[in-house]
Amino acid sequence: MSMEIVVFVVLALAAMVSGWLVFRVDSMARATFSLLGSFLAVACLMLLLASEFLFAITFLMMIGEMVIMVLYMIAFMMNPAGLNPMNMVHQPRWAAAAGIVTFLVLASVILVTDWPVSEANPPADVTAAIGHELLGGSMLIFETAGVTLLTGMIAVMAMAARRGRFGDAIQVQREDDDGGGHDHGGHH
Amino acid sequence: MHRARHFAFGRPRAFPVVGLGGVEPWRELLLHRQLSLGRGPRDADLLVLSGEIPTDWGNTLRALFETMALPRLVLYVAPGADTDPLPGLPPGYTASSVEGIDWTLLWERLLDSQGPSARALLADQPPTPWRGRGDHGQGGEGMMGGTPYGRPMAMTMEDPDQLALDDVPTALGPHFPGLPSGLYLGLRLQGDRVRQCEGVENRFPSQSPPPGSGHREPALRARAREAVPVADLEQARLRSHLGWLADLLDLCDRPGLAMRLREARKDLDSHALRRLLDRAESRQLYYQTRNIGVISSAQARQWRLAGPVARASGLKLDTRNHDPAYRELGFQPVVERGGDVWSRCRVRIRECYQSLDLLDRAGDAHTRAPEGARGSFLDTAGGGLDTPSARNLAALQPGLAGLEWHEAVLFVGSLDLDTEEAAWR
Amino acid sequence: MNYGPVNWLAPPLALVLVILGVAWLAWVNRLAGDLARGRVSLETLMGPPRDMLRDLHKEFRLTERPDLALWLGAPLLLLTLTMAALTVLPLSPDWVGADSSVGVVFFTAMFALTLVAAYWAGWGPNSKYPLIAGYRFVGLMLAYEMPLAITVIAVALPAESLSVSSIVATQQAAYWNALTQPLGLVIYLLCALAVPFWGPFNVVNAPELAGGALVELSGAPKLLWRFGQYALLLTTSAFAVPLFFGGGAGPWWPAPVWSLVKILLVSGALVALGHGLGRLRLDRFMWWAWVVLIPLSLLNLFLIGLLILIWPGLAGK
Amino acid sequence: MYTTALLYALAGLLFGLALLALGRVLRFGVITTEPARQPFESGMDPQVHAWNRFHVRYLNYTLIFLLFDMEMVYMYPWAVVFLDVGWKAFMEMGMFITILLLGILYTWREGAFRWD
Repeated sequence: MSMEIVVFVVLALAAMVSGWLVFRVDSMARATFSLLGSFLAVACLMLLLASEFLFAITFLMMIGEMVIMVLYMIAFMMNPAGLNPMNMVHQPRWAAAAGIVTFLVLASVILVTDWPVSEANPPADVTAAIGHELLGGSMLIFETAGVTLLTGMIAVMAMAARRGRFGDAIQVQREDDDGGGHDHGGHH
Repeated sequence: MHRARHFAFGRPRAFPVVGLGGVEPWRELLLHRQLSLGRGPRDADLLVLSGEIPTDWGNTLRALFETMALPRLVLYVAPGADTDPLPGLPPGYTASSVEGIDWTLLWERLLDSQGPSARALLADQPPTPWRGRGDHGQGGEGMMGGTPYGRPMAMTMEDPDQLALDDVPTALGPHFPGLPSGLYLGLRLQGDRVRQCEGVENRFPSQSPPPGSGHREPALRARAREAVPVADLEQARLRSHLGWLADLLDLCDRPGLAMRLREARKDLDSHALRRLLDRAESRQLYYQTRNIGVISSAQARQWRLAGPVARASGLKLDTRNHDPAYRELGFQPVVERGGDVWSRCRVRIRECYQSLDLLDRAGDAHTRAPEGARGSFLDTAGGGLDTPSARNLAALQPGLAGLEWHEAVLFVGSLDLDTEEAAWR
Repeated sequence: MNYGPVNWLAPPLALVLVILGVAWLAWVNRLAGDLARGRVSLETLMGPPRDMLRDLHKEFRLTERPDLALWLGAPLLLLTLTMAALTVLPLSPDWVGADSSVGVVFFTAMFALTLVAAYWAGWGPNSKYPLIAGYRFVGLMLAYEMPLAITVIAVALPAESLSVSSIVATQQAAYWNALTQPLGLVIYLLCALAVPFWGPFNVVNAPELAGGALVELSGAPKLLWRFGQYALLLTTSAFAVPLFFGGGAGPWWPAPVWSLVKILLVSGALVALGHGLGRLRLDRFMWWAWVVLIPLSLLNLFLIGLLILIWPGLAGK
Repeated sequence: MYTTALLYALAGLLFGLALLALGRVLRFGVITTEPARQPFESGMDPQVHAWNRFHVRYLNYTLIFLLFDMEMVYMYPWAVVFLDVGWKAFMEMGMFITILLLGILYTWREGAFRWD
């Protein structure tokens, strides 16, 4: 039991400290990878919940997603490497106050609530249990997720892709701006 | 310790700088078993100066040598060289030919931890003074301003996607491994795409072709109305094309085939060469080089491109076409229509076959066609020399805009520019 | 909660095996390169140790204003993630660091960390050519990650488990996956080359970038970077053995020996394959990966799913 | 299990650090002056820092990847129970994947699988 607490404290501290570092370091690269570190620490916390699968899949997904995020962070921030020191914090006092209050409220809720103790043992194979759930009771959610993802794909492509079937989006827009009279549907 | 080091640096890595008449000594060194080819200068052991180095390269070469990690040494190889290459570079090892290199002595100097090469060469000054300046003592101002740690940051420029991202001035050359020495291209990059090429500079000094150039480039003699053996002309073309093909294959990550081509280039054995050329003209090379750096025939005509570069864009430009000796041999110029890097590879590879064929049949035919490996040598309006390489330089600036980095490098490589020749007047 | 018995002996033993494996790959690579050049000699044998000693004696020079933590972190991370992935590689049912019930997801996640290492190696030195190289690897990952994951899932299908050991056990009870999923094998081997950016996928140490991430690296960190790349290649190809080649199955010799032999053969073949294949163009490969490779790996998944439903004997049922 | 994984990782890390330390002991010498640390740019003095707002040109792929990636979350548990559930699992995942493939088909048809 004590071992478990030590692991929990170490991982929780790691997650918090690297989360804090996100706002302390100047370089966007370092900030994003600190965030990744924080998420990975949280992923490792899943192990304490006996959910190996959630640990591994969070680990896997977070890496890809954070590296994609670093592309955007660096592309869209001024001074991306933080060569000139800067302050990324706005309204620090309000933020600090809000943060402390939220923490206190949540912490007191944790302490005050009379948590129910589950009588059921965790399933022998959590991954299989998730699988049965996906193909059983949560089937609708699962298939809805598919449709949602498809909607997402079509939406991002319609918005982000420079070229579509009808040619260069930016070009088309310019023609329209000139009153060229073309009507290309989705490109407005 | 010393023996371990001797073993460790037994095959020192070289970073080449090719000066006047330095191409052949460098190619010979590349084949030498005591030497291996490094990538950048940082990890190199030897800064190989091959041929006579123009004196105004001094500052660049000093800076380049200074960035090399220890141990390091200058190896200067040039015909008739007996002194140090340039004032300001630490004395290294000087040899008049590749065979004349005493490797034991070279190792001694390379591994001399007290020697002049093991000390800092340049004064310890940042590119721009920054210590103690600016808001935080790092030399910068505000978000993007000033020169933090000695250099400014890249500034924004609107790009074709209507994003305002950074526009980064980046140099390709004058000493990029795999591209001709002395060719400086000032690029503006957005990400890894070349937005525009701002400047093209050939850093070889203008001069008339030095005596003996006619040996390397027999077309020069033909231009002087001298009857030149067809065999000479074709051998020079074959050697030049093969050397170029090997360099391009190196850039395409095929060092093995490149080395074999260089090896076969020494004695021009027809059978071996045909086999290697067959292997080079492969689907891999096709997929790696097609649709890159397309030059249309109209552009080729407008920019006055020469030789295989023009012929790869569909122009039937070849002075041999009108030469009686070549006509007697049944000569037909090799023309491709694609205009991309692959077409330029294709033209040169097919010309290699053609040259091998002509060499078999030429006998002692003589010609006055001034068609060198890179195109024809013409006269300018003022009676000066108009070299094909100088004409082909015109393709760089318009051709580079919009290419990705790897395309840009292959594009420049595919033009087969001889920077020394381009400076002849 | 039970953390299971800790196997203190396994990590150092695995490290020794990795070092030996890397030495093997370095020699195979040298031999393949020299064969391609047509100059096999004593130097083919002496080359790898010479290169290693040379890098150890060479100075490591900092650039003007590097992000040193990320720059040096890159080769360290590369080696660390490789070793972590090897935890779930079984040489035999007994010879395994630890068998995780989600081993397959675990080693895929570790391979994904390569992305972080390559990006760091590009970003760290604050130099232009390495920076471009780092960004190009992210593009490569966008291409290989999905086919890799889908192919690995297809392998887990007959085993009804994400544990690498049970995948081996299923193959030994029925057929090797190399026979039932040849398409998956080819896709996996392609990805096994792409993860350690080897051969046709060499976008990180690319010659058109004057060496890419290697431009500013010299000395021990460069040695470590090369070592990490070899170790990663060894690992990606090593997992082909439990996933496709029946793990330690084989006559006469004990299982760990068979596993090791197979690993050396597969990894050696992949290293040698890196020579003479030329290079894939990243933009073309990315298109190809999404339009051809991902549908193909899904097709593979469908085929094997269909097969084991129709004929459960294929899954040892 | 994960303690062992940690030990494996630690072994790799320590070996790496040991190599770096060995290199520091054996190195031939060191020069720390500013000009010696100039980043390589074909022999020219860089005009600006290399770190910049890098314009990646495969942004379309990143977006599609983020969405398609989610599929894996469902696929791993599905694979484990596939034989157990049988044809129902086959049909369901078939449907799910077909839906996602429509996204790829759409993107391909739009010609958006390209470097902009």
